[in-house]
Amino acid sequence: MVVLVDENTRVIVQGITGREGSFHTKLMLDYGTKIVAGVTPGKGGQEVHGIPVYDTMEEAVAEHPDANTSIIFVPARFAPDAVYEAIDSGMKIVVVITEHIPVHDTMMFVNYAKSKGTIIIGPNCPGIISPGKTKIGIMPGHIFKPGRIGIVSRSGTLTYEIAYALTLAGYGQSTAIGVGGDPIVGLNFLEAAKLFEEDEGTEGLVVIGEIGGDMEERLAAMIKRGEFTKPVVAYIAGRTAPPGKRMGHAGAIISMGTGRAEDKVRAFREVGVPVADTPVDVAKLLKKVLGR
Amino acid sequence: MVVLVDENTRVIVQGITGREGSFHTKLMLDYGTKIVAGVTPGKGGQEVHGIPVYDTMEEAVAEHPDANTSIIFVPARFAPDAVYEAIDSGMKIVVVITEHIPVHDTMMFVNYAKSKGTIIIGPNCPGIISPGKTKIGIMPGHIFKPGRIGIVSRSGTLTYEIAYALTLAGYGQSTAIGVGGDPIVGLNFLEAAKLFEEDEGTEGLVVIGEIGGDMEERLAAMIKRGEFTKPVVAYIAGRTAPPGKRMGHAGAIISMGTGRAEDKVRAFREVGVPVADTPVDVAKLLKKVLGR
Amino acid sequence: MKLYEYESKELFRRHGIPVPPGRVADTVDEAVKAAEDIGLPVVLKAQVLVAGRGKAGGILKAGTLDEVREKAARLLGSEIKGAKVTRLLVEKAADIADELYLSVIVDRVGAKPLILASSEGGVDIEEIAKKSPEKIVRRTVDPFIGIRDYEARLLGLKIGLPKKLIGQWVKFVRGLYEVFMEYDADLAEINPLAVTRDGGMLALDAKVIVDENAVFRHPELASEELRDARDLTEFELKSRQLGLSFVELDGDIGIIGNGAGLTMATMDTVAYYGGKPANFLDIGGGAGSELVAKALGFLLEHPRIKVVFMNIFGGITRCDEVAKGILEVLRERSVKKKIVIRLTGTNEEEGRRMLREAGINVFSTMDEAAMKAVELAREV
Amino acid sequence: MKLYEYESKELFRRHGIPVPPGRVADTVDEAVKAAEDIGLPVVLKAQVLVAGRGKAGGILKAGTLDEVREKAARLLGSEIKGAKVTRLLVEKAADIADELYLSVIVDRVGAKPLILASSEGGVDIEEIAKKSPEKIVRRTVDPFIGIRDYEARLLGLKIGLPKKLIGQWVKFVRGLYEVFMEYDADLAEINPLAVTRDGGMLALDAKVIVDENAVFRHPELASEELRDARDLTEFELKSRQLGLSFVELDGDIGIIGNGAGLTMATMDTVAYYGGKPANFLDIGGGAGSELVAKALGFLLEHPRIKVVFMNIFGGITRCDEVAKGILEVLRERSVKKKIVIRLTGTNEEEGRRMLREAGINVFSTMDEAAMKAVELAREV
Repeated sequence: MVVLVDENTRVIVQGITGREGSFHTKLMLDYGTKIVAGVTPGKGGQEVHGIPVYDTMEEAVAEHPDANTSIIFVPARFAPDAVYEAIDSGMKIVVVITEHIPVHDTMMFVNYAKSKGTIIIGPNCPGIISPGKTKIGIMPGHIFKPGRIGIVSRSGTLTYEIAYALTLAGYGQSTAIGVGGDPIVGLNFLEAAKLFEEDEGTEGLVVIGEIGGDMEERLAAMIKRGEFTKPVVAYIAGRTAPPGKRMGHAGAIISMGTGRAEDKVRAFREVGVPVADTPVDVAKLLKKVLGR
Repeated sequence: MVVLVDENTRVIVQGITGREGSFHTKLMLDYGTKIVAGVTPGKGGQEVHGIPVYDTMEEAVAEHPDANTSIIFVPARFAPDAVYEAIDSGMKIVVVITEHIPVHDTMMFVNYAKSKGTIIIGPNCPGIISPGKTKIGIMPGHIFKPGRIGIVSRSGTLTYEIAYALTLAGYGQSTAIGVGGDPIVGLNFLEAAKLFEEDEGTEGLVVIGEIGGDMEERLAAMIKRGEFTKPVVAYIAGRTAPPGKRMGHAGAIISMGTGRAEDKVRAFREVGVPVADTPVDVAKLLKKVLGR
Repeated sequence: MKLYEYESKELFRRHGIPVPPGRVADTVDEAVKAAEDIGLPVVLKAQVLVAGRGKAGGILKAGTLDEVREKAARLLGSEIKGAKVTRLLVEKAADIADELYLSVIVDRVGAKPLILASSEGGVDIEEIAKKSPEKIVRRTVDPFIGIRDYEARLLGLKIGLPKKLIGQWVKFVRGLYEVFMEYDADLAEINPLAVTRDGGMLALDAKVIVDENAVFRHPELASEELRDARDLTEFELKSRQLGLSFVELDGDIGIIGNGAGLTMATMDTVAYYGGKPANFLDIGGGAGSELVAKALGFLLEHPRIKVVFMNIFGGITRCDEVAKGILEVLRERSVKKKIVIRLTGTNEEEGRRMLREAGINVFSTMDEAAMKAVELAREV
Repeated sequence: MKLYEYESKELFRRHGIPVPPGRVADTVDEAVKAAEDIGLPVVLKAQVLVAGRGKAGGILKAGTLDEVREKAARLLGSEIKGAKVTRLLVEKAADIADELYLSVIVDRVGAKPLILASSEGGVDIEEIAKKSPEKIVRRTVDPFIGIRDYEARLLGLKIGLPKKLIGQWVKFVRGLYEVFMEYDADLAEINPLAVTRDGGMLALDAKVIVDENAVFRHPELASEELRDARDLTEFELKSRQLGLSFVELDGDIGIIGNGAGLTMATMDTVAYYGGKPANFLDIGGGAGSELVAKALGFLLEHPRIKVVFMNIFGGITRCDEVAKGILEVLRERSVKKKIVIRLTGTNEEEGRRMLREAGINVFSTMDEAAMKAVELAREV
């Protein structure tokens, strides 16, 4: 019905005692997310919104052996350590909200996670939501509603914008994944698409890309190879972005001739994927490709 | 009938143009080993004993796609590079004869090999022989004969000594593996024992250990757990070795209270494995445990 | 953070990559002195961070000291593609037989370092990719192991390097990979990598870009002040001091959004309806009224901006906080420029009411608001 | 290669591990000067590479300069467990509240670095293992990633360190791991790691053993000469110069074998039959007559050796070459010591014939030969 996370997902919040961690723990709990524990080194023994806090993941997992997912709100300099701790403690999914992690650090922990079979979402991402079931992230929950459209996106607010438009147009979502705005992210478009392809609850996919890298082109190639077969609508941000400049996200940069929005738009259109000219058009194009 | 290597094994010799490489290529060919290519960077285009030499493993494998095993005679400073090249070119088994490789280098390539599913034999080892089928190593071939006893050893000459005694006593060998005398080796006693356990052609196992580390104790524990069930006879070299001194092999050292011969002997005897007091006793004890 | 050529070459030296003998010079006299010490002929190279420096006249050869004096004077103080030249690198001229290309970047999808090599050096990799893509050889490296010599040799053989140069080539590949890893680089590039007539090899140009998020690990590379001054326009520099995520473009419609993707989409939508965005300014998620006011005030001061279009999708960000920030700015200064606001999401009603009462255009869809901004910019 | 305490501590300093203020002194005057500079009380520590230095009187505390003078004079030139003291480390005495243990070694079967930590410092890890094995906490580290802070914290918590010390502890773990990795160590150990009464932490002792096979990568650690002189007996040192793989024991039967395992087995077999091996000497695989002669000649010169037992299993090594080497030695010098030879394998017949003709005991089994050697040693 959904991908990766659902109402049975048991979550540990790493960095739960920080401002962001505590704030979003509250919002996730309000949404119904099953948070079982929090971890902040040195703060073990406290409680945050009724959730017990531990010094280490090892302790947290010992006390809550059903935990299978963690979300990280730890500052950039300490975040990689938290990711390794999460992987080593057996988490199946690790959502890294933290921004500004050096890309070489991310490169290392993403490879490590792959070797251990852990799925990393992020870094520098809004998280993942399966509307009505669970929200493991910082997105405003109320703009999503349960349904049959998957969303995979490199952006935060732009995802909310488009998701909200889909919701208003009557297209609820199976799962929405913000893969993150950094040059290297854990779960990428290709891997996410594969999950949505396999999910019977997902009828069509909305892809929200942006300048930088060639993840969109590779997804287009994957569609061309017939490895993703469901209806897709795309939107690409940054058509007006100049080369060589980072546009907010560390990953949003056109460099050495790759990462241009026009190439991504062309790649999708060449494999028959309609690309919206403005965010509001996404819902319209979706109506076309779904025929309803 | 045998483990790891047999008459179908196709071998590439890395460092084939060197003195040792060339010499042992000849001896292996004489034994019947199917050597298909050699590699020495910069020496591509030559021939050694009729075997074509290539600059890179990539080329060698492209020309000889049936190659699945390599043996390395490259000096210590360049040997790790050769190991990586062998692993990356898809070799299933890599036999590292080279001595004096820094243990940290070995640590790295052994972990890398494991992540790629390649079996490393060595370093600092005599290699592996399945008598009558193939010899991938530097052991004198004529002292072995085909049969049903497996040998796993940390030593070279001592293995020959004991193997020859077995041969003379009528105990032929399925396969003899010299795992190497360095502190870290690729295939260890436990993994080798597992292979012999699964091999229908192996009736009993001779284990030749020595001081240093606790591979023998761990094998004894494995036997105790019932994970190795065939008859075993052991010999442990170094009962008279003083603590803190390297006895020839880099791995043969008693340090921080571990690695003593007496502990290894006791560990085996405690799980019912007879340990020979002198090498010549091995064949006698084997007769006892096999009942023939 | 882009490093200057001379800085990059210093890192190269530390990692065993051969570079031509050279010295920096900030004055004509220093340039002449450097040329005397190094020996003629030399090449004078403007230390600027723009691409295409050579074609723009930023690299001049000098065969005599008079020529050095004359050309150094010509370069110093000039502008190369908008960048002021304040420092030269004076280098021994090399006798070039062949030009190669070598770089290390991040392979995003593979999450590994990626080495690019080509026999066609001396032009942008983009151009090589266009003209002869088959001449670019790629190899990803396992970051847990690092580059191995055999991989470097393989790359050399695949770009057709003669066997006798492979030994030297390996040092370049290994050294460049080390620089890439040690300094948290997004890019480490040698272009051209020259083969000289006497059979040597030299890194003629050097380009290293350090990950902004990792600069804190490399305090030796640049003081904070120097770091910020690089490659930024005056307004970009100011925006950094204010802590804003801002990029300057050349249009007249100022853009503020919350979130990088949404801000880019706002720029794109403005352009789609025929307008010209003047900038990118992302106030991020959960901005309070102060940050809103700071961002708006900043754009209002930009001379080229005629209209400011603020596009806020309230998720964690609250629309009433945004309205409060806008009203603060309007209260504190007399604003002649037009402001278009699109405001939706959390506390939308309250925010809109506050702004409408102050007579500001408020829209609930991005498209409507973008069209209005374009229309207003045309009217000015 | 074992490093001296003061050398190990220098590496510790480079990697951020706190050590007491200290200086080396090769004379009494230097020791006094060092104590003056550092401030009293100090500890004078003999720089020798033997275990149990403290119990053997190699570490003395001094509260006054007179005491420093007197005790330095007592230590310098003395022998600690057979090792001559030529250098002291003069260190500020620490006010110790607690002693911990921390080391990094190689986990052989796991093929990974292994960290050992314990709250029971100040005694050998062997003793801790015997007395309270449950107090040793182990953690293997992924060498591709390196030690992570969370692992260090976990170790600290598991040995019962108070939370307020965890921050300091992490630096020791990280620093020691770095030393272990950077210097190709077989062992990097801090024992004791002191917690002082003022809540600080210090590495009181330091032990680093560098992999012999990797010493070439660390020329800064020791000159070749210094390297060889460490921790070796006179004969061991000489054997190194000759390129022989030799270890001295305290018996009277000299042992030569080909291959480390076979040589050890030869020693063991001699002992099994009641003899006392004097040494380990491995001539390796494929030895020629020259090496055989060199090894035999070397043992014949050793005063304690009464009988030499050479045990050769000819595989790649040819028995006739071995015989040739033996006969060379006998031809060139008058040998009074008894020689027992066991020779089997490749070209066995020829080798035996050559030796029998020269009147030498030749056996074909190890046991027979060992018994003969033991018998001969008893007779002498």
